[in-house]
Amino acid sequence: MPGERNYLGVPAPRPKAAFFELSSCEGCQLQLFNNEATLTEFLSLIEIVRFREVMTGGSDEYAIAFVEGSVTRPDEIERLRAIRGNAELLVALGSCACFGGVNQLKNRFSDPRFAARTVYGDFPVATMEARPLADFVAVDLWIYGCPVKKEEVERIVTDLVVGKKVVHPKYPVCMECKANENICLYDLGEPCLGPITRAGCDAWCPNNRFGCWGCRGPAEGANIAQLEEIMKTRGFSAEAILDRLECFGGFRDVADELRKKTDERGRSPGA
Amino acid sequence: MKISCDINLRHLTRVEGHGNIRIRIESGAVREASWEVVETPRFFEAMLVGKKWENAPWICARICGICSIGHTLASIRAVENGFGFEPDTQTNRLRLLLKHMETLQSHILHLYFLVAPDFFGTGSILPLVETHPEEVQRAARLKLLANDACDLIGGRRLHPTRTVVGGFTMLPARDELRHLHHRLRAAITDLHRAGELFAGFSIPDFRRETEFVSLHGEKEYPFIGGDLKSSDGVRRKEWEYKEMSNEYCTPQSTAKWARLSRASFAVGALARLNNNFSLLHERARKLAELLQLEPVCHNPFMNNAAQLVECMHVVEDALLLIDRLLAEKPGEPRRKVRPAAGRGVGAVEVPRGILYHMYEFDEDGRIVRADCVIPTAQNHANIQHDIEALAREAAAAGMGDRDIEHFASMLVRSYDPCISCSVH
Amino acid sequence: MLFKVLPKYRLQALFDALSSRRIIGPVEKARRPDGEVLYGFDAICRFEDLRLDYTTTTHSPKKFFLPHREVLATFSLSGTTWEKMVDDNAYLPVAFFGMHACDINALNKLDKVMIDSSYPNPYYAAKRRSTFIIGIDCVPQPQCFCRSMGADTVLHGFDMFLTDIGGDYFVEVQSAEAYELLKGAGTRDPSSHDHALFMKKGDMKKAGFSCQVDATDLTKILDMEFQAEVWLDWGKKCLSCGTCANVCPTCYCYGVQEYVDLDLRGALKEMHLYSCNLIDFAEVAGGHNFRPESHTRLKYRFYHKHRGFVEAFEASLCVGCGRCGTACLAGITVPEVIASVRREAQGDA
Amino acid sequence: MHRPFTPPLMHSGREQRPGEDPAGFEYSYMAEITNIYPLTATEKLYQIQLCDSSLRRSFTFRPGQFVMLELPGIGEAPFSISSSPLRHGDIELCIRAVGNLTGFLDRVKRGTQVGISGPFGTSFPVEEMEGGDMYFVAGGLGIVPLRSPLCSILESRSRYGEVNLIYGANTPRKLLFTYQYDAWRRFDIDLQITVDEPDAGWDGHVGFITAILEKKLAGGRSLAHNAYAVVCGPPVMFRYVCDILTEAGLPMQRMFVSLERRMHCGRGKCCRCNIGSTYTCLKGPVFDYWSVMNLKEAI
Ligand SMILES: Cc1cc2nc3c(=O)[nH]c(=O)nc-3n(C[C@H](O)[C@H](O)[C@H](O)COP(=O)(O)OP(=O)(O)OC[C@H]3O[C@@H](n4cnc5c(N)ncnc54)[C@H](O)[C@@H]3O)c2cc1C
Ligand code: SF4
Ligand code: SF4
Ligand code: SF4
Repeated sequence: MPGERNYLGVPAPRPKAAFFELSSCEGCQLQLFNNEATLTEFLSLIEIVRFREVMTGGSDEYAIAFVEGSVTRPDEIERLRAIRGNAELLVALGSCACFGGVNQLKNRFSDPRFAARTVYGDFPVATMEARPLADFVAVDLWIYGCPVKKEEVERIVTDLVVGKKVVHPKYPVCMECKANENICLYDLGEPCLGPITRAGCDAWCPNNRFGCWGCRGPAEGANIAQLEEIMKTRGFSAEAILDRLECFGGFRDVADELRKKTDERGRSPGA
Repeated sequence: MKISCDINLRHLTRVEGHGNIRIRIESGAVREASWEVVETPRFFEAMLVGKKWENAPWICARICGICSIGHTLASIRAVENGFGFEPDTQTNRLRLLLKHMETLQSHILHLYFLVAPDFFGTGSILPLVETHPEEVQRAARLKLLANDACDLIGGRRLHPTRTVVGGFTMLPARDELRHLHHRLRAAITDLHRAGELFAGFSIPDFRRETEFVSLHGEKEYPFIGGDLKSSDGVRRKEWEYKEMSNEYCTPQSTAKWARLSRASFAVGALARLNNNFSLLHERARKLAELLQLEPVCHNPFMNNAAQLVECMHVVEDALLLIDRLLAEKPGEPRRKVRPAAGRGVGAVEVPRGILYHMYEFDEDGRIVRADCVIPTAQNHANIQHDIEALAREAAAAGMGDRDIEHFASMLVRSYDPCISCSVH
Repeated sequence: MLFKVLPKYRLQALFDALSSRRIIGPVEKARRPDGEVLYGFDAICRFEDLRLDYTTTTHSPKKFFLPHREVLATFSLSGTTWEKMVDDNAYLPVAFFGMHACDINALNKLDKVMIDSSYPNPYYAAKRRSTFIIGIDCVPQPQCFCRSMGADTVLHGFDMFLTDIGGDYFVEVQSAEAYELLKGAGTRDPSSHDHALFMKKGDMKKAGFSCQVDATDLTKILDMEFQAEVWLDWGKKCLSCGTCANVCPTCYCYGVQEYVDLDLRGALKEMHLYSCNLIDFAEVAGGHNFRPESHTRLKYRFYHKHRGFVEAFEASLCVGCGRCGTACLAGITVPEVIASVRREAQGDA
Repeated sequence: MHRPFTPPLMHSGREQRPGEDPAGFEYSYMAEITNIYPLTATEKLYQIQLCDSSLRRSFTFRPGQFVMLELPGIGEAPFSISSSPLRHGDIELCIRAVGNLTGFLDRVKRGTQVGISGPFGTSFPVEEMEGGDMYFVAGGLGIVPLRSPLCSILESRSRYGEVNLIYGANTPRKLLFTYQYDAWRRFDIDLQITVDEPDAGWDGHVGFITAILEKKLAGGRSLAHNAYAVVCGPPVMFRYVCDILTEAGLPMQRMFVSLERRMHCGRGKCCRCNIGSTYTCLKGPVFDYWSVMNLKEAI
């Protein structure tokens, strides 16, 4: 790209960006390369200076750090703090970084050693509760989703480069689902968190006749109590409701409450 | 002749996850040669405990961002086997088609984005966009095709949404399947070109005899379920996966290691191909010939060639599958399953090798115990032994630090390790 | 109005005669676990897929006139100057095969805002004008209260309207195009017996309504009960999900969003239908929200439909199709809400 | 597929039908930002001129009306025209950087092209007010929509009676149009400025505008005959002000306010600006106080 780029005369320089991953499946990073059609244009928007998954070498001079994954080991806190120190703008990329993601499912056991013992027996492994980035450092921007949606990342990055305010929809997935004229999952007898989950994924799951699991966390002002009520009257067990609410960590508080109310069903072995 | 070297490569690049290579040679003698996995464990097997069956495939997809489809399918298979549920032909065909498309996309991603830069002498694919636009476009085209196909069948290329226990939530539109057929046919030419490109690369001449483990194909090159087989002659049933993998913990890795008849074994494209070569489709066998790949091949670097051969095979097979799907009237996408107490194992050949999921259920279909054995975990010990052998050869040949580091990295990369997945 | 009678077996001929247009009609979309069929409007290639016996569709025909998302303009930029390109996005002429009276009435209401107003909306107008509409009679469903809203019959806004009178369709012919089309379709003039059958069909329909709304003095009641407690109760239930507005054939609120192209050389301006129940519907820059509580938003929806629109156009913006109540997971239905507000007004007098 | 835009709008080659607005729905005048003056830390004054000189002549507006200003890819939003209606195609907007479009505008340079559509909405009946005593009361950004009728009245100053302007801001630094105060006073305006929180250099009034207004109206002065009020500012403020004015006998239909709501079209389509069920963009933004009383949600 030649020289100084601008948008309507306002400078839009190409920021240096780096990608990092803590505990995660690396799927969100992969998503960025999963849109072959727009890849080159995307790459001309930002200058990637570090991306271990696809490039060797790299520099620590970057303006934007995209961090994927949740913090699950003390050494990751150190890495995260170092990244924060270098970056002007720290972006939490994906549900793990935003809420703890599926990783935080292990936090639900009352015995903190349960997870390690189940998998490794007496073999020692270092671990801690799975936590979102914001528990340790200041996060400037959240990109929700498990996985993130490439189109959304592109939009957000474009807005960043141009200097537009990055906004997320405040309304729930249901809105997008209806705009796509899907048949409601509840009409098909399936549970769905669409009515309380933040939109922006274009109802990715309901579009495929698969109920939402709330990977993007709560919509603003989400009426969770009412949805619980609705699910109950439609015959879904408290366990099934909890399964969805606790899956990605976005509804942590409600899930913790509900878990207390629900029977323990082997959730806290060793307690 | 150089007699000393000290390599300490932290966080190997262009692989999925975090691994370190350490090689120390003193006065011509290998003091240390190790492959360390430092990835953080996420404890998926523990997360699943107490969860109802329908959670398993959805959660387990998140074990790995690259082979989420494979994990989903293995998980679904384990649940279905546990409940004694037989999917219908339509479902089986669609699942295999989906599996194929994941194989294609993952192999292409690995070959072009992660491996090819080694042969072009660049750090990443980014410079190749300028210097080799045609190759990059070809890679992008193939990957796009495979990704689109995954969207079409699985609902999403990553962490699929349509794949559920009992079948699919929804079927792909028939005209879209037809369209996919067209695109797949066109992909054959692209794969031939890719073959020519990779045939021109000089593959390091390295050989270490090992055992290869994969599914055993009866009539077809195997991907989903069936018996287990090793090149040393071990044969097991799917539910006996434990005797095939024998996982154990080791201090140098947060991922477990595995062994069978020898100190280590290998899984992956090369293992599958070594064990089932005769079942490859015609064009794939021709491509193997062009790439000078013959079973049983003991050069781990040739895993990349095997991946390319498999790309051709899955494209040919996908064409057949679509023909069959289109020849029949679409049936119900999904059937109801009834949970039952028991144990179920699902073995699926994912891009990096054989993957097992095992769940034990209580009578409500709640998971009491879970076990996931990841291909890369099965490969770790083999990688370790390869690195040792490579270090010895390098020491003997008096190679420089940079060369050793380069070859060792390439070696690990050729396994296409999925490290975070192996730790999970 | 002119009337004709079309033998049922000639219906396909009519369908075929419309083949120069893109045909949209009711089709089966899915089945609920209890076996109930869920219908929707979709493009139809084969006559057999057409389900003229449909009860009601989950979604209204709105999107064919007012899409949920529509590009309003595109821009190409150079330096500090730019050019704006506009297109009304109406490409293929459409034929709507089988629209119920309520939905045609809904379009007539939308026409008032979208066409017969000070700033006509060309995107809507272009699609509305290029659509040929065949109406079809219906059987009242438990959720239908169109009769209460005066929308159970329709007088204009379509090209022809079919009523099933046994072996034939009784056809009301509205437009010259419909008349021409029917010439080749093998119609005959109606006999007095046909008239009688048609009248009887109307009476049967009238008798079939089980759901009613008392709209007498509703505008005043809504004003009187602006502060009523019932709104709070409904507000507590509301999920603020926007489903009601999305399935509604007359809700037309929207938001505009602009997107910068990835190459920074162009941009796109898109409207997307919104819903007044969504939390930020009335939020302004800086964060002030004129309707932060869900009950104020829900109330506003009723206000707009049953008071404001009546004030402006002498008729309610609701046609009584019952879709929003059916789709609302929280079970908020128009008849119940209105009845509760009316009860509040009546108090214990 | 997309054609460059030229008025009047022709859709897909179809001819224009009666009832369709010939100016077109999405039509915007191409205009250029000719000057930018920073007024405070957050507000700037933008001088904007339509590019086409013939359109410039035909572009007229009435004081109190607003335009929609658009920047491609960034956004479109309503802004009150803050300049004299005698200057047709050459308008001034005073814009506070609070959000997306306004934040971006804060960074653009002179010469940037913007799209202007409108003018939209109702206006202050300055002709009807002729001969009357004027009470302009503005709080904060409220001075912006008020500046246009003020300019218009000053241009025919002799036709009006007393002209009072009471204007308040939080702090002296937030006062807008300070450079014009002297000029306004020369036009025989009783200009009274007040701030809530004074700073070191401030020697003027401190306190709410309502206090000044009350002082002015003290002594039993009645506004029942030929007085008019124009009140702009945050809702809490104008309620108090209007109450005081009502108290002084000013009939509600001679008190005018300008209301702001979220808007996406300005053309009575998007519904976002509804108060109760009234469109602010069509029936407003200028309302007389009687109408405001009838808008259930206004205050
Ligand atoms: C009749 C009228 C006259 C106005 N005159 C002025 C003026 O002279 N000077 C000035 O600084 N501001 C004025 N405003 C407010 C101005 O419109 C908002 O500050 C502006 O819309 C914020 O846009 P944004 O893109 O920066 O904010 P964002 O928060 O990014 O808003 C996104 C969109 O929401 C809508 N929106 C948000 N806030 C408002 C709002 N307060 N009013 C209307 N729409 C809104 C707009 O469509 C906007 O583009 C006026 C508003 C109205 C209704
Ligand atoms: S499927 Fe889910 S998101 Fe869609 S309408 Fe139903 S509840 Fe809402
Ligand atoms: S539908 Fe729900 S679970 Fe699926 S991507 Fe969207 S927010 Fe995530
Ligand atoms: S009334 Fe029902 S459908 Fe409408 S927003 Fe509220 S909950 Fe959603």
